[in-house]
Formats: sequence, C-alpha cells, structure tokens
Amino acid sequence: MSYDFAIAAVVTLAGALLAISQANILHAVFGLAISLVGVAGIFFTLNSPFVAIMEVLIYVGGIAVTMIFAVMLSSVTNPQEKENVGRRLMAAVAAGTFFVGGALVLHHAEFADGKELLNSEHSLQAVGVNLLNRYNLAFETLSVVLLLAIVGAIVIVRKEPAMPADAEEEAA
Amino acid sequence: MGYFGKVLSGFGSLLTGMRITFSQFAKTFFGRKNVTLQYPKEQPKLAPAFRSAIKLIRFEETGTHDCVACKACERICPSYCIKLSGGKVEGIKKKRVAEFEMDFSLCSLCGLCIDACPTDTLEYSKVYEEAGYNRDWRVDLVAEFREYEAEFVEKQRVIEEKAATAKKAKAEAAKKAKEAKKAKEAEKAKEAEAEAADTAEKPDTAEKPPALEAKPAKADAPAKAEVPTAEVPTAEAPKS
Amino acid sequence: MPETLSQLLDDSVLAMPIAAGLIMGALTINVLMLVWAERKVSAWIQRRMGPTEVGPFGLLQTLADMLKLISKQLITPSNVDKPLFHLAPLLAFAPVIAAVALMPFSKSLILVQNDFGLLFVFAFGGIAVIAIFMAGWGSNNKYALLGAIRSVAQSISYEIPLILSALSVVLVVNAMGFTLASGGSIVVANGLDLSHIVMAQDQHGLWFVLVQPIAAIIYFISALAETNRAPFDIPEAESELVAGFHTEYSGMRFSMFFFAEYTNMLIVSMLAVVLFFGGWDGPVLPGPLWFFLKSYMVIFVMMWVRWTFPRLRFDQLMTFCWKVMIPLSILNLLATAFVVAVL
Amino acid sequence: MGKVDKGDLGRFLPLVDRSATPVVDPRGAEVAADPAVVRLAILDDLLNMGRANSLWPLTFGLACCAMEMMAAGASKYDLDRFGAGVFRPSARQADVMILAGTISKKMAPVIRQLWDQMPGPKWAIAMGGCTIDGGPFKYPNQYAIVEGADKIVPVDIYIPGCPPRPEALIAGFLQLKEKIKAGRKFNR
Repeated sequence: MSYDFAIAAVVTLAGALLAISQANILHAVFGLAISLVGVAGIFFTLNSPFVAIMEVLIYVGGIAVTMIFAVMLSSVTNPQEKENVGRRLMAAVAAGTFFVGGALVLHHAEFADGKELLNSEHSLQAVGVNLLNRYNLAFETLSVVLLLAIVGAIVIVRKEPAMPADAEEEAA
Repeated sequence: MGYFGKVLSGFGSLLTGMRITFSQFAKTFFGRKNVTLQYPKEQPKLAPAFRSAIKLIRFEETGTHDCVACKACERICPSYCIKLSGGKVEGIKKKRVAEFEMDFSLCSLCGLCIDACPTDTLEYSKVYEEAGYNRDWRVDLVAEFREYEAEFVEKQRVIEEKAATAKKAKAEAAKKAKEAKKAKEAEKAKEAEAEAADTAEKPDTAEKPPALEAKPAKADAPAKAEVPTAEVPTAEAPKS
Repeated sequence: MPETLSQLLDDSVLAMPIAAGLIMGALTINVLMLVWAERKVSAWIQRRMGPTEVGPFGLLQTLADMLKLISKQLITPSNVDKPLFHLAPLLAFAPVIAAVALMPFSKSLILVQNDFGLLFVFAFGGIAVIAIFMAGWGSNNKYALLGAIRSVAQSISYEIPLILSALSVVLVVNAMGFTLASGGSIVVANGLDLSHIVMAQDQHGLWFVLVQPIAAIIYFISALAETNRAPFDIPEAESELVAGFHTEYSGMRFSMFFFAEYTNMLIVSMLAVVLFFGGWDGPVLPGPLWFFLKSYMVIFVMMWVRWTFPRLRFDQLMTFCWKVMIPLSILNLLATAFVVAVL
Repeated sequence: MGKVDKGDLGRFLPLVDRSATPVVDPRGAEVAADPAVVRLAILDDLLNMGRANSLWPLTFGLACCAMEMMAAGASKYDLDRFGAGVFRPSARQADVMILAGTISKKMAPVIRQLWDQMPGPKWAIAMGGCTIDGGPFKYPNQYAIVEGADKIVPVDIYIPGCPPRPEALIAGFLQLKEKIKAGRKFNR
C-alpha cells in the first residue's frame, strides 16, 4: 500500500466523519464533498483515472453542489434535533445491515489487478462500450441518483409544519 | 423578420459594438491620441468665465486693491464666509481694509459679494488645485497687498493733499468769483434800480417755483436706488 | 549538480512542491501582467492612459497592488462561518494550479501527461464552484449569498454547453481515426487527451475553429460565463450585489479570489487554443511561444468583450443558456455525430 | 480702470501655516536609533510605496462633489494613472474613502459603519466645502448637517471648493501619496 493511497483513505474517512458528525447541515455536505474527493483519490491510486475524474465531475461538481444548492435555497439551517430513541435505533439497524452486507459482498468479490488496467490501451473505449451495451440498465438506474440527491436534500431541510403556538401567534 | 433574422441582427449589433470599441482601442494604441489631461504635468485651459473663490483685484493705477472696508460683501454673503475689518487710516481720508478673511471651505461661489462690491475690487480667482492636510481653509485676501499698503497710503495722502489744495484754491477762486459777481450784481442792481424805477417786478417771482421743485427730486433718486440692494438680506430673512 | 537536481525531481515527495512552486510563480507573474493588461486595454478602449506612474508604462502597478494587498488587514467578520470562510479562498485557488499543469505547451513540454486531460480540466472547474459556495455561505452576508447562488447557478448551467461544444471536437478527433507515431510506438488518437487534439490539428493543417465554428462560438460564450466575466459578471454585479461572493473578503484572501479569476481566464483561453486554434501549431516561432501568444489573444478578446458590452440581467442569462446555448450545442453535437457516422 | 491679470493660477496665501504636515513618525528618534527597527523600516518603506501607489477608493458618493469624483475617474482626468482608478464597491477591499458631498446627520452613522468596515491601513479624503465643515449649509441653529467629516472619521486630506475640480482631487491624492510615503499611520 503506497502512501498516496493512505492519504486518500485518510481524506475519505475524515470527510465521512465530518459528514456524519456535524450538526450544521452545510458543514456535513462539505464533509461529504471532501469524502468524495478522497474516494476519487483512491480510484486514482488504483490506476483508474477515468472513474476518479467521473467521481469528481459528477459527485463533487454535480451532486454535492446540487445538495448545497437545495439546502441554501430552503429556509431551515439548523434543525432542532429531537431525541427519538426508536428512530435512532432503526437507523442504526439499517446502517449496520448495510455495512455488514457490503462487507460480505466485498469479502467475496474478485477484484481485477490495477496493473492490468494501466497497460491496456482501450480501457476508456471498453468502459464506454460496456456502459452503453452490457450494463445499460444499471447505468441508467444509477443516474437516478442525481434526482435522489435533490429529493433527499429537500426532504432533509423541509419546513416542519407550523406549531400550534406559532399558528396562534400568527393569528394574533 | 423571423426569429433567426432577429438573432442575426442581434449578432450584427454585437459586432458593431465591438468594431467601435476596437477602433477606439486602435486609435489610442497606435495613434497615441488619448483625451487624458495629464494633470500634474499639464495644466488645464480654464474657461474665461471660470469661477473659483473670490480675490481682490490689483488695479494698475494704484498697484493695489481698492477695498474700502464697507462690509457690503460681508453683509450679503449667504454662507457667512467673509470677515473683514478696517476703517480710517492715519493720514488719509479714504477708508482701507485691514483684514479680509475668506473661508474657502464655507464659500459656495455664488458671487453675490462680487455684485455687491461698490468699488468693483472683488473678482473670481482662478485657483483650482487646492488640497491640504489641514481643515482650516481661511485665507487672507489682503495678504499679498500688505507690502504696497504704506506706499499706497503715501500716494493717496499726496493725492488727497493735492485734491485738498486744489479744492482750497478752487474754493478761494469761487469766493473771489462770487465776490466779483456780487460786486457786478450790485452794480447791475444799481443800474436796474435806476432803469426800473418806472416798470413793475412781476416776471422774477413767476420763474422761481419750478426751479425749486426740481432740485429735491434729483437728490432723492440715488437714495431710492440703493434701498432695494440693502434690503435683500432683511427681506429674505423671514422666509428662511 | 544536474544529477542532484534530477534526483530531487525524481523523488516524488519533493517533486510535487517544486513543480507547484514553479507553476505558482509563473501564474503569479501571469496574473500580475493580466491585471495590468486589463487596465491598459480598458484605458485604451476608453481613450485614457491607464496606469502610467508606477514603473515604465505602469508595469509595476500591479506589483504595488500586490504589496498593498499583502499588508492589508485581514478582517474576519464576527458572525461568519469560520471554517468555510477561511477555507474558501484556498479552495478557489488550488484547482486552478492543477488545471494549468495539464496544458500541453508544446509537443514535448507537458507538465502532466494524462489520457483524460480534458475531463480533468472540467472536473477542477467543478471544485471551484464549491469554493464559491463556501465563500458565499460562510460570509454570512446577504449580498455574498445572492452572489454565490447566482454564480453557481450560472456555472452549472453554462458548464453544459461548454462540455458539449468540447465534446464535438473530441468526436471529430476520434473520427479522424489517425494514428500518432509517438517515440517509436504507434498510438491511436484519443480525443480526450489535450495533446492529441492539438496533434490532430497539426497533422491536418486545419484548425478546428474552421471545422466547428458553432462549437467555437458556443465555447467562447460559455467560457465568459464560466469565468464570471462581463457581460456575464452578474455574480459580482457592482450595481446590485456590492461585490458578490467576495464582498466580505479583504486583503490577501480577496486577492486569492482575484488570482483564481484571472488564472481561470488563462485556463479557459488555453483550452480554447487547444480545442480550436491549433495549440502550439505555428510557423517560425517555437511551440510554447505560439501557445501563449494565441492564449493571450483569446484573453484580449475576452477583455475587449468585457469593456464593450453591458451586464445581462439574470433571467436573460438563464434564458440564453437553457433556450439557446444548450439546444444549439446539442444540435451541433448531433450534427457532428451524424457527419462522423456517415463519412 | 485696467486690471492686471497676474498670479491667477497661484495658490492662496493661508491665514494659518499649512506647511506643517502631520506626517512625521511619532516615534521619531527612538526608532531611528534602534538598529533592529531600522532594518524593518526599509520593509515598511517598501510597503508604504505599495500602499501609496495603489489607493483603491470606495465607490461612494454623497452629493454633488461625487460628480467631480466621477469626472476624475473618467477619461479626461483618469485617476487610474496613479493606480487609484480601481473603485471597489465593497468596503472590505477599499483603501481610501472619498467623502464627496454634504454629510447629513442621517447619513453619518452609515458613513461611520462603512469606515469601520474598511481594513486598515485606511485613509479618508474630505472633498468639498460641505464635507470639510458644513460649507454653505452651515449656519446658526441648523439641525441637519454634520459640520465636518472629521467629526465622524479621521480625515487625512481636505480639498476645498464647491465643488473642487477633478484636478484638485488628483492633487489631494498626490498629497495623500506623499503622506503615506513619509511615514506610517495606522488607523487601527
């Protein structure tokens, strides 16, 4: 493992930590962006520059910006967190399941050697052909993620329905 | 003109604009003809009617100003920016200004003082590049004339003495003439008495009244003309 | 001595800082000259003198500006979002250096050779958008926020025609199907490699501005919008938004945004030269000189446009992008694809 | 009576001695004696040269004098020759505040706020009679005008006139340049 990879991994992890630990939602999104840049760095060290560029171009330049845009255009900045043990438990279970599943998949998967990709002349062409022929459905499905990003951002910062006290104040 | 016609004409107008700016650019770049006046190196040509703060005129005949400290300018100034003092000077009859202080920072260059000056010794100066580190912008207008003052007073004294002697001489001459006239009249009267022993004296009394009426009317005219200018500030005071 | 120097450069730990320092120095000189040139060009267009007093022809004017900006007080307003506020200028500053390193100055003088150079440049443009966002949000100022929102909306909108017009050039390069002899081995042309785009124009003796005139115009207009230059400078519209996203920045932090803006100009004009004006291709003079000469000509046109046209309104800007530029660039791309497929 | 047109373009003879300028380093001889400080003073001189030649004014006009300020920035007079033509809209990026025009009492807090927003070292130029001490609007019992810009901000250069010509503003800039070159002055 080279030190390039180590730096990229540290950046990714730090960004991810920032993304989940910040109360300020904009800081969290910027942490996500940092994490995505780190992921791009990991791809780059694994001799897959095309994926790395796409990571930056689409995820950092596209999705993260869209999320920030949605957050900024909405009025809520620091939502008051309500202590809800049940919801937290559900979230923890979902995240744990996802993590375990992902780890299992990764453990059983077979990875191509990065060195091979480096020397192949037509890697980019192969990527293009495969994306538009063999994996067309998966490609198109993944592109929905942009839409999801916007919807997710709006849901996160959606205005809470007005409290009765507020309504009274408004009426008065 | 359809949609594409509009697009084309719009594009054409953009190109026209760019052509104009480029021609200006090229003219300045290659011809070195710019419109800039490089101020500290070049001085501007001021218009003849250019107005700046007031100054005192130096007259050729006397070599100095002709301010008699009448304070007409001080009274008429709407910004209270003129303060002057002065009055009788030892040796001469004419009054002279001693201090003429003008606050440039208060002045709005309206020119009322110039109009009001009875001796026409105030004028717009052409000072145009004043700037400084101090907020006090009071200037002494008579400062440049101080050195000529003694000379002027001497000259004026001579002139006045001459005038006085001339007057004296004139007065004496007039006295003599009067005496002579009186003597003549007395002679005439004697002759007339001798002649008019028979005739009546009516025509003399008939001609006198019109001559008496004309005199007071003439004396009033200048006094009336002065009244409006003097009343301007007082008349406007209630308004403000 | 040369051995040790090459050893130093071979060492990957030291090579990066040295290269970054060299690029930084070159870019600083470039920015100083560009700001001077901008002021002179604007002066000459308005029949003025421009800076004349500092140095010969006022050449040291921007140096004086830099000295002053370095020594200026750095103000951090009380209610700013501190991490974002402090990071934004650095983040605006970093990607532009990386993008310059990718440019092929001549056939052999390429700092970073990459198969996807074009995509890299666009990707770094995307990071700069985040920096503007951080500045606008972190400043806690309504004008900065509005400027940032405008800037980002404008940047992501105009990135689409920018990339589409560049893609049509890529299509042409790929379709030519030629092979390049590179150091004995035969390499198939790759339209995403910046040096290959230039080589394609070099081999055919034909600049792509003649092959793709519509793409060239679209690229130029989008590049003006991407760099927030007049007539598309509404993010920092002085009459409405004080100074846009960098309203609250003073001294050196402001000059970093300034630096990024002028280097962005250089990058888009270099890319224009690579894509449409034959890169280093030119008679007599050496390649890098031609490259820079052409780049500065494109920059001159950008300045010329800036001092000619008034600012657009925001809705006009967006309408122009989504209703004119994007359809036009898609049509151009389709037509190019059609021609390429038929021939 | 004939008039002699002499000394028209000269300067006024002032009542007070205006040659004494407040540009002397207040620390004076102490600084000159200390070798460590003197070496830094060379750097200070260099920075002062930079500051003096790059005076970015704030885009900010109060009344009629602002017209002359604009004229000074335009083609005929071209403040940009001295590096002072970069009118910055944001106070954070400006060095000089040109107070051009009547300062009403409503405007005074705004001016003070703008001044406070400017990063040091910063300078102020009071342009026109109204800004120096109220000008034509100064009379007993007036209630609307601030009688002098130096009541709200520390002013470095005073330019009289109603309004002063663009040349006077340029002369003011040149004097400010001299002042900056002569010594350091930090308004916080």
